[in-house]
Amino acid sequence: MPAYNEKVMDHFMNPRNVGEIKNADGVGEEGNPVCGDMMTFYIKVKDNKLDDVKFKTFGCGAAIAVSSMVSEMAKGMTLDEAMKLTPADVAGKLEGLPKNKLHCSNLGAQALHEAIKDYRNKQKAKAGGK
Amino acid sequence: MPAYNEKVMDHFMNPRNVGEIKNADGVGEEGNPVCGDMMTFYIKVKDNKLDDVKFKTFGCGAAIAVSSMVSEMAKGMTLDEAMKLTPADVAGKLEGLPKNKLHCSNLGAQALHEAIKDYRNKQKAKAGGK
Amino acid sequence: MTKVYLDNAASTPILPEVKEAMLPFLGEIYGNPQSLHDWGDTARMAVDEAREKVAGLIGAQAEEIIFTSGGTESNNLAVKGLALAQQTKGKHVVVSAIEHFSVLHSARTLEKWGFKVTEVPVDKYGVVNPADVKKAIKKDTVLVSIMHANGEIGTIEPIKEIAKITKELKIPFHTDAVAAAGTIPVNVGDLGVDALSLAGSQFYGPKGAGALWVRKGVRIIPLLDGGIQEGGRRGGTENVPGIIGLGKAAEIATAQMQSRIKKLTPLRDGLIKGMPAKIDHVVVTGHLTNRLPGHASFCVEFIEGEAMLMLLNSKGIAVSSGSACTSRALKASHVLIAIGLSHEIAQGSVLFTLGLETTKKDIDYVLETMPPIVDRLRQMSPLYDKFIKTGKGGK
Amino acid sequence: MTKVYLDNAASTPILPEVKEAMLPFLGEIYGNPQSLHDWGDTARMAVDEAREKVAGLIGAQAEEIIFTSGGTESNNLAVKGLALAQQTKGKHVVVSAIEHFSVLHSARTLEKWGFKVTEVPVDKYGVVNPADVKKAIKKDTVLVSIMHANGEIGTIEPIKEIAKITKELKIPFHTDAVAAAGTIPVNVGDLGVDALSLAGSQFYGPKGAGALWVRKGVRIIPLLDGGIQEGGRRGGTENVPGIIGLGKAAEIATAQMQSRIKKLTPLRDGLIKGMPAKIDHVVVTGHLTNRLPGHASFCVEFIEGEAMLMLLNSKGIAVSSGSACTSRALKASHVLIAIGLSHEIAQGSVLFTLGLETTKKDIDYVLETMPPIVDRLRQMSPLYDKFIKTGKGGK
Ligand SMILES: Cc1ncc(COP(=O)(O)O)c(C=O)c1O
Ligand SMILES: Cc1ncc(COP(=O)(O)O)c(C=O)c1O
Repeated sequence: MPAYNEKVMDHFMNPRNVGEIKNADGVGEEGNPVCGDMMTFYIKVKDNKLDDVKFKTFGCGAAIAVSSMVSEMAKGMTLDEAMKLTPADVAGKLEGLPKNKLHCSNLGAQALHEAIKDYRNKQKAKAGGK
Repeated sequence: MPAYNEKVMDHFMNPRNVGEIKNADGVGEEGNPVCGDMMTFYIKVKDNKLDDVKFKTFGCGAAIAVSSMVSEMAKGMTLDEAMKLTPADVAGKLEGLPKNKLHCSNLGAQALHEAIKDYRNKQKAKAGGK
Repeated sequence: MTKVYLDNAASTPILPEVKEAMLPFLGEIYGNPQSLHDWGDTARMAVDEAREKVAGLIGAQAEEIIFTSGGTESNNLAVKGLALAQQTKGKHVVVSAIEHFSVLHSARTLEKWGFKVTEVPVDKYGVVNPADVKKAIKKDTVLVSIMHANGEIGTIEPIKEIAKITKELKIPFHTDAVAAAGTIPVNVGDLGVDALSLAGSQFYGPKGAGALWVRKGVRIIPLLDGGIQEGGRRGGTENVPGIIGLGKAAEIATAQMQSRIKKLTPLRDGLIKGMPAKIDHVVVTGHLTNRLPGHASFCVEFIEGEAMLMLLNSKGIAVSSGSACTSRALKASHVLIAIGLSHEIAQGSVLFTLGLETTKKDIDYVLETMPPIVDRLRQMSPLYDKFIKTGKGGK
Repeated sequence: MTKVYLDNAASTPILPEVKEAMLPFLGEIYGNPQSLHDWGDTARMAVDEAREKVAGLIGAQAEEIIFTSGGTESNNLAVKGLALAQQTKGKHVVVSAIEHFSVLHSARTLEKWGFKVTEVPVDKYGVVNPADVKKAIKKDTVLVSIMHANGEIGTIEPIKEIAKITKELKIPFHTDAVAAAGTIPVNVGDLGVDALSLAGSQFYGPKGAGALWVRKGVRIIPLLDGGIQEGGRRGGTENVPGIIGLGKAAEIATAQMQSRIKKLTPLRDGLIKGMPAKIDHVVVTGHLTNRLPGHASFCVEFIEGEAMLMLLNSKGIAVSSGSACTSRALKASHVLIAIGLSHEIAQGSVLFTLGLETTKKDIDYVLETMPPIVDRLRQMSPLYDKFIKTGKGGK
């Protein structure tokens, strides 16, 4: 097995929040299947907070565990808090990742950030459209 | 053990004709301790035949076995016959020697030949002295 | 829990008879084969007997066998040693694009030493075209090294045809038969090659023991300088227990070759036919029929190999993958890329290599376990999502 | 018949505990340590544990250990790999005149690659003078390789003193500790070296398993190109049973070091004092006291080593010799020549290396068996004859 700890294994075997949110308020995609991993995050926002977070991930065990952890951490955060979520926070919460898998933890936070940006852009567009 | 056959081992473990002949009719020395092996052959001649042959050898198992075999083969030969004894004859009679030990069989015959030459030189000297 | 080991390409179990043969050499027989006394004699005679057996497996002469520490050392010795021995004649070598890293990286080292290397391509089944080898050969080519069978996609190469070319041009031809020897019939006379690598851990022998066969009269520069072991071609105290095990494994493989092939081929075909039948969007990698008898390899679209491995492992099934995520360098297998697969498809690589212990039941278990695993990962996969919604992204 | 094995420098027996530890890895644990499943995990964890144990033997960190196929490979990897890694800085290496062939011949290969090699002499006890090493070092020296202890004459070298010089000049220092590690205390921190070779078959571990320790941060070019095993520094499927055996042997050697030395030293001294007392014209080779605990080596004048070996063997005693006749190249040991012995005296080389099974009774048996054998060969020897008659030719 890859050198994953129990926490990572748990999030891989029992990933939280897998799926798609129909009519999501924001969608973010990060990574590229050519490079190995790709993640899509879906968010639902209520009162400037992440009311729901779901994801789909193509990638290795670490990529799936990271996505799951990001979704769990992000849920309930304000958008600003979530934008401050770093790959290191995620890797830390997972109690460490193998060195060559650290790039996966970058992708997870980035995909979430992209979803928030997407939400904000849409809000701006709506505001502009008013 | 070196790759010696039974015949060689027999002549090494039970060498024939080891020793020195006091007042030998001819003495021949061949080889050089620096190169690894050295043999001294002593002969007693009677009616132009090798009446007795003895040797001393410094060297490996093959060198000792070869000396022993040479002495055994030579005994009773006429001097001319003995001068025709070749290293190949000796190695053949020993049923083969490891390739890297073949040079030992050269020394054995040569030392015997030296002893015969020594005898002949002494005879000449005696004849000349008359 | 059901335990199904289908990673025999990574390492086979050791046969009980092989272990049995090795035991005295981990116990009462401890002499150094080079020693000039009874202890040494006993060891040397056993090593010589093993040499005969390994030679027997490939139709060679015992004194042509150089014992090594495994396939990688055999390949390093062959590629570097044969090229260096001839460097006054020229500095060009030819390899295929799907060689094992022990050949490819040795060739890269030769480049550092001033050699030029040409990589011959393969077709979509992983087959080298002998005409391409002929084209690649130049005036100053001093070595051709093309593998006998590929461990990742199972394809068997047309070695005999390539040897006809190299023979005519008088260029030494090495074949990495690490995945082939002991598994399919390999006869150096019949093949017409000049050097051949094999390894014990591929045919129920011990790890740490391999051999390079070099045709009598072909010069080779040692890789391990030192003592006069292996006729001066490989220094170092002989790995006596390993060599004895390798010899025993070779002897048994020689005897059981046909029955093993007969046993493994239908099981393999069960997977090769069963997998695409049970799961949509599965690509068989390698040649469909001209492949190693126990070797079934696939790419499953829209999902990634490491995740598949981990879920299969959780169900007791051991396999391997050539996905980028399973490699430490995070690069997709050069073999899968060479047969023309996209990086995306190559990510779904999964490799089942069957062995003597494999049963029909194991195959059924795999065919039953795989679909829900693939399903689960596809349900998670944004690529599959897109494909379902747009029809785009499939092969 | 009495059987006395005194050739432990050629190969030690394997300890029963070592064999025991290896057995599961010849049986139920057959995974490849690189495989990503439970079978692989079990093997990898065991290899990692062995790595800790080998590191423990020499006071190193586990990740600094590179497992190899034995002492010869470790030395080839060290000498070639360290020199090549630094060749842009310079192309000069320093070795001693009494290195093992795996170091000397590796240095010769470096010469073919454009390096210059300086051989530092030794004194009549086989001791390297650190000042000579300092003198030999030039501006473009990129490697010093001096052995820790010599396997033929037992002498222990002043490694720590040499390391002070190399450290000051910032030149990587490799020591071949194949004869020392596991036999006398060896601590890489204490010694101050940068790389160190060891081999299992020298301390009751299996043949075919060795290690090279390379200090973290010191660059080395692999000898076996291939996969990512051993941190990319040595390709090839790991010899798992061998590595486990090496680890166990290292663990036991660490624990028993002092008691072994206490046991062996008086037995050795029994021979070193007893032999010249019982037989005239015997020279002790190597240092009289600063030598390996189980190592007693001599030259017996006027007779030749191979013949001695054969007669000792016929009495059940296993020893070795550095005589020209015992070498396949028919050259006297370069070590005996380097300590200033004449070829003639070197011919009488005989080497007793004691082990854990050696008893006082064995030593007595040897001291009783040797004189008639020496006598018998001297009676046959024309050199002895001359010496007796003329007093000439003795040392
Ligand atoms: C075709 C091929 N060559 C070489 C090797 C390397 O062999 P080893 O790992 O025994 O060094 C392998 C290993 O699987 C292989 O499949
Ligand atoms: C000092 C020294 N170095 C290296 C070696 C070579 O080790 P191996 O034969 O295990 O390859 C030996 C072997 O006896 C040795 O004594």
